[in-house]
Amino acid sequence: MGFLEFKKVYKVYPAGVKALDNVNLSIEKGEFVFLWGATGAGKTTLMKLITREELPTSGEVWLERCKISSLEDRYLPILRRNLGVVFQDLKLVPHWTVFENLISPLLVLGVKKRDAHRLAEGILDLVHLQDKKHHKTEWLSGGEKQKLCLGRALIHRPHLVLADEPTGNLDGATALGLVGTLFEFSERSGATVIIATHSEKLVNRFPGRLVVLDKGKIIQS
Amino acid sequence: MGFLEFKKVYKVYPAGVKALDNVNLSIEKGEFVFLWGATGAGKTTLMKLITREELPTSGEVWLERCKISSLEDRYLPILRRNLGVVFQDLKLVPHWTVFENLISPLLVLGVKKRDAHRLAEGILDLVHLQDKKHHKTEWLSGGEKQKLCLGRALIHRPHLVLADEPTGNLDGATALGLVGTLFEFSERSGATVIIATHSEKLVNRFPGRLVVLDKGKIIQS
Amino acid sequence: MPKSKEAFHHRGTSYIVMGFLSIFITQLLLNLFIFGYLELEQMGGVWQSSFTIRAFFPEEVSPEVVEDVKEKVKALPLVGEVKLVDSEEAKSRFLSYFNLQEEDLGLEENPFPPSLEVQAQRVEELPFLAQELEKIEEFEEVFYGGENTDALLRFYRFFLTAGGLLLLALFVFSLLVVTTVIRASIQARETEIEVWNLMGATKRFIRAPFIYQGVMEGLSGGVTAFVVSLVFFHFLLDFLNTSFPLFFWINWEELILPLGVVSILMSSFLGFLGALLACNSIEEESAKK
Amino acid sequence: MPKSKEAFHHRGTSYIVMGFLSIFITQLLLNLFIFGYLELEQMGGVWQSSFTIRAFFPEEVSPEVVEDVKEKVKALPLVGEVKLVDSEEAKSRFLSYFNLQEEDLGLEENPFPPSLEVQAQRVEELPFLAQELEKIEEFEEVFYGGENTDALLRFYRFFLTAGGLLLLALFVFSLLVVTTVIRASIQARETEIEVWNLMGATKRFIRAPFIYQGVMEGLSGGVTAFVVSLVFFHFLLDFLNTSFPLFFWINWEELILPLGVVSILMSSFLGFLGALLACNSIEEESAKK
Ligand SMILES: Nc1ncnc2c1ncn2[C@@H]1O[C@H](COP(=O)(O)OP(=O)(O)OP(=O)(O)O)[C@@H](O)[C@H]1O
Ligand SMILES: Nc1ncnc2c1ncn2[C@@H]1O[C@H](COP(=O)(O)OP(=O)(O)OP(=O)(O)O)[C@@H](O)[C@H]1O
Ligand SMILES: [Mg+2]
Ligand SMILES: [Mg+2]
Repeated sequence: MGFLEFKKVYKVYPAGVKALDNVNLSIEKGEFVFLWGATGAGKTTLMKLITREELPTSGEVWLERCKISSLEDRYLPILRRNLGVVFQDLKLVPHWTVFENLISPLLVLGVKKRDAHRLAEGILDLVHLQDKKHHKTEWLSGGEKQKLCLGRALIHRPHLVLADEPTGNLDGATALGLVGTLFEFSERSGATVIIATHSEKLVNRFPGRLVVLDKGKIIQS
Repeated sequence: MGFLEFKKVYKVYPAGVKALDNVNLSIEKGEFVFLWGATGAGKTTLMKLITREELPTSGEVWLERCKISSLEDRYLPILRRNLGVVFQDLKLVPHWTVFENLISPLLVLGVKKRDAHRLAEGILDLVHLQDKKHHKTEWLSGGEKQKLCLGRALIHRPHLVLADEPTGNLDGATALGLVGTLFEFSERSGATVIIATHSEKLVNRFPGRLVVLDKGKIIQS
Repeated sequence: MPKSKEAFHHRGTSYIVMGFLSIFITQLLLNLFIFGYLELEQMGGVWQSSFTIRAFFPEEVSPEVVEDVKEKVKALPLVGEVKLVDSEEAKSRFLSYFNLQEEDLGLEENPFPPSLEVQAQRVEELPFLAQELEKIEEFEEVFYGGENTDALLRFYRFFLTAGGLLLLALFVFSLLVVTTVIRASIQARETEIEVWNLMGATKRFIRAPFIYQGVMEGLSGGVTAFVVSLVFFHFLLDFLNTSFPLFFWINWEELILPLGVVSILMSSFLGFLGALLACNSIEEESAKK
Repeated sequence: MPKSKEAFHHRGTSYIVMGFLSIFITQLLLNLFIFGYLELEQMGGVWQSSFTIRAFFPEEVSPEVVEDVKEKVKALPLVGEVKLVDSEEAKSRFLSYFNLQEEDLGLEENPFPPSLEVQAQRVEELPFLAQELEKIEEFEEVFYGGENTDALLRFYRFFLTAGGLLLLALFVFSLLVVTTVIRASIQARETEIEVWNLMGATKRFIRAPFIYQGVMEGLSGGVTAFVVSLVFFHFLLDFLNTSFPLFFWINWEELILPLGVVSILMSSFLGFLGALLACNSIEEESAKK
């Protein structure tokens, strides 16, 4: 069994929308995966099943031999601490500073603030936000917010990174640079990375596996 | 004097960030303009000066012979009712339905709900959200939200449309389709349209004027 | 615009309950105060008639002088009612008070001097009136209860002052609660308000539903408090009347009008003012940002 | 985790003020109630000693019987103190009451019968005790104030019941206010909480600052109310003591301990419970979504 495994997963939202339709997918440790599909294809839904923001209607989701589709609620924190997620709608707290948003996964892990500072410096360099460290997050431009979100997803060195449309608000060069960063991170730390994207350019530029979703069905993996 | 005019506009944010640096720009009625620039170049800031979410540090902004950079606060509603804006961060109310978000500009104008219904049908067709009409907005996928936002910007037939990164979460085909819709709208109603974008593909596909921003300076117009 | 009043406000039912409850409770307290005040007023009236200054003539005074002085006293500015108690009446009062027969006393002459019973127009002025009467030489002694009456008067005055202050504090407190409740419900709708603003909604358009909410919460809280108070006072007065028929408890029916008027006016006004203040404070805050 | 307690909570100062104020005010009312209760207790004690049953022997009773009956009465379960008033004392009391001289009466024999003055252990039990005494044949008449005393007793009981209910209502109301305040401040931080949850924070991590906030608001409100109440009661008692020295006003010093203990315990408990309830209700709501 793979590192991440979807077995006959269906997801029908209460409103009656069939978002995932018999998804079977197996991803190995350390893989670099592009999840590609038109708008409404179900990319975000698939990721929400991994973060347990949603439960599948039927089928099973396994992560590292743990059946997360039937994990008890009280174990959710443990699951989520091992993930690094770039949310499509960012999920940043607007009135926190960039630094505060950045280190929030560390605080949850119980890292001391002084250590958090050191780690944060490195990440800020990586995503080129050094000069905005103490700015309020709501002051950032759209692209800067996405960069911050990516930084937050990497700061605690997770085993699995889920990046949902991480370059939608970034210009071509910056986007390439950041996905390159992700690629490097994966290479160096052996982390598994899944990137949901529309951009053909990105998909073609990096030697990753391509999974294509169409109306909730996997048509290429 | 043009329809929209920036005269020696500077914008320095309180935090000390120089977002716009001596911007001079004149746009004619009915023009279709792409505002292009890297992340943090100042595109959103420029648009916020038109919607009066921000005031310039110095310089003047004129719209239809009205100096909006020194408009009194109580006239803001009149200004804003004549604009159609796709916000980069969407500004949708998550717990309203798609329909409710869509018709909000009409309600502000005092349009009766039954008339609003008729207008909404047309727009829902245009942005392909007919089947989500009564869904809660927070149930939409990222791309669907952007489509809704575009629909809301057009429903009251504004004279000036500002679209800030309207295709960031849309796949190539859908993006082209929607910008095409905007182009048609401009042609038919004579509205002026300004689109902030990173996508070179879009810019090359439509016969519009290209304005390039770099670090707050206009380097091509 | 009117159609949209509450069209899109799906959340915040808990805030509505909160606002309703707070106004309900403050109005209830207010009604209790009104009840107490009316009761006091009525008791005050009763006290007044029993707060009587007794001014005694010397035993050998002539009836003409008595009449003269009576007229003089009547003309004094602070005086309410004046009653003459002649020697005969004084004696019979004494006899009935101690439950005795004329024979028991065994007196040949009537030792009781005539006196005037003088009431003040306002209970408050009793001591001053007593001073005035003491200046009249024809009286041998002026008696108005002294220590005891003074204490009661102080109590009455204390009650009124404390009550007035309480009323004021209560009003401010209600206003505070209502304002905070509406503020909270405005803040819970931050996103909506931001969007309405960006769509070009006028201040009035945005405020309307909150003002409306304030007034409606006020009214509903007030009316409920009115009904609950009436029922409560009904039983209370029933109980009090059977337990302490000596006191001068007001009629239940007399409560309906004042309580009703105050409840409806005060609570809707409170709701309105609270909502207005909340809107203003929120607008100021967001302007500062 | 402890370091982050309030690290990122930049907004909501208005909520903190709100919570503080609400606890402050309810604690103030509570203190007022405690004051009233202590006062009543003390007065009750005074009443007790003046609520005395008088059981009269027949005029011709022998001293031995009187002694016998006295011992019998003393052995009754409800009885507190028993005092014998013999004929001589009864007469002298009468004389001094009406301010008369022995000669005025002109009686050869002492017409006043001896009697027992019996006090109940608890004021409440006065009527039952009177019934018990009436069963003793040696008494000619048992008198315990009847109507008047009954009314006073009813009043005392009414006051205690009403006070107890008020105390309960007050407690529920405080809890409601605190809960809503904390709820509001939680809702104002919806985004933070969502983000913390997504980052893998435990329930405890997320709740801690709100529980902390609740307890701190409770404590600060309680302590402030304590200080304000003490100052207020100091002046009130000063005023009351000079105005109505007849009543039995408690000492200011006696208030410090009970008020202090109740203020601190009650308010921090209220804050804690309110915060806990708020967290629970919010979690339930978000689970339903
Ligand atoms: N909570 C929900 N309730 C009902 N329908 C939902 C909900 N969430 C998503 N959907 C629907 O499920 C479908 C798939 O949504 P999803 O967000 O997974 O798409 P996506 O591939 O991420 O699209 P995009 O590229 O636009 O982000 C969409 O049609 C969406 O409207
Ligand atoms: N309120 C603010 N306070 C301080 N700095 C701000 C504020 N808003 C924007 N900035 C800064 O101004 C610069 C320009 O921001 P702007 O949002 O205009 O960029 P943009 O061109 O829209 O970028 P993007 O393509 O990423 O959306 C950025 O560096 C941003 O951090
Ligand atoms: Mg998505
Ligand atoms: Mg922007």
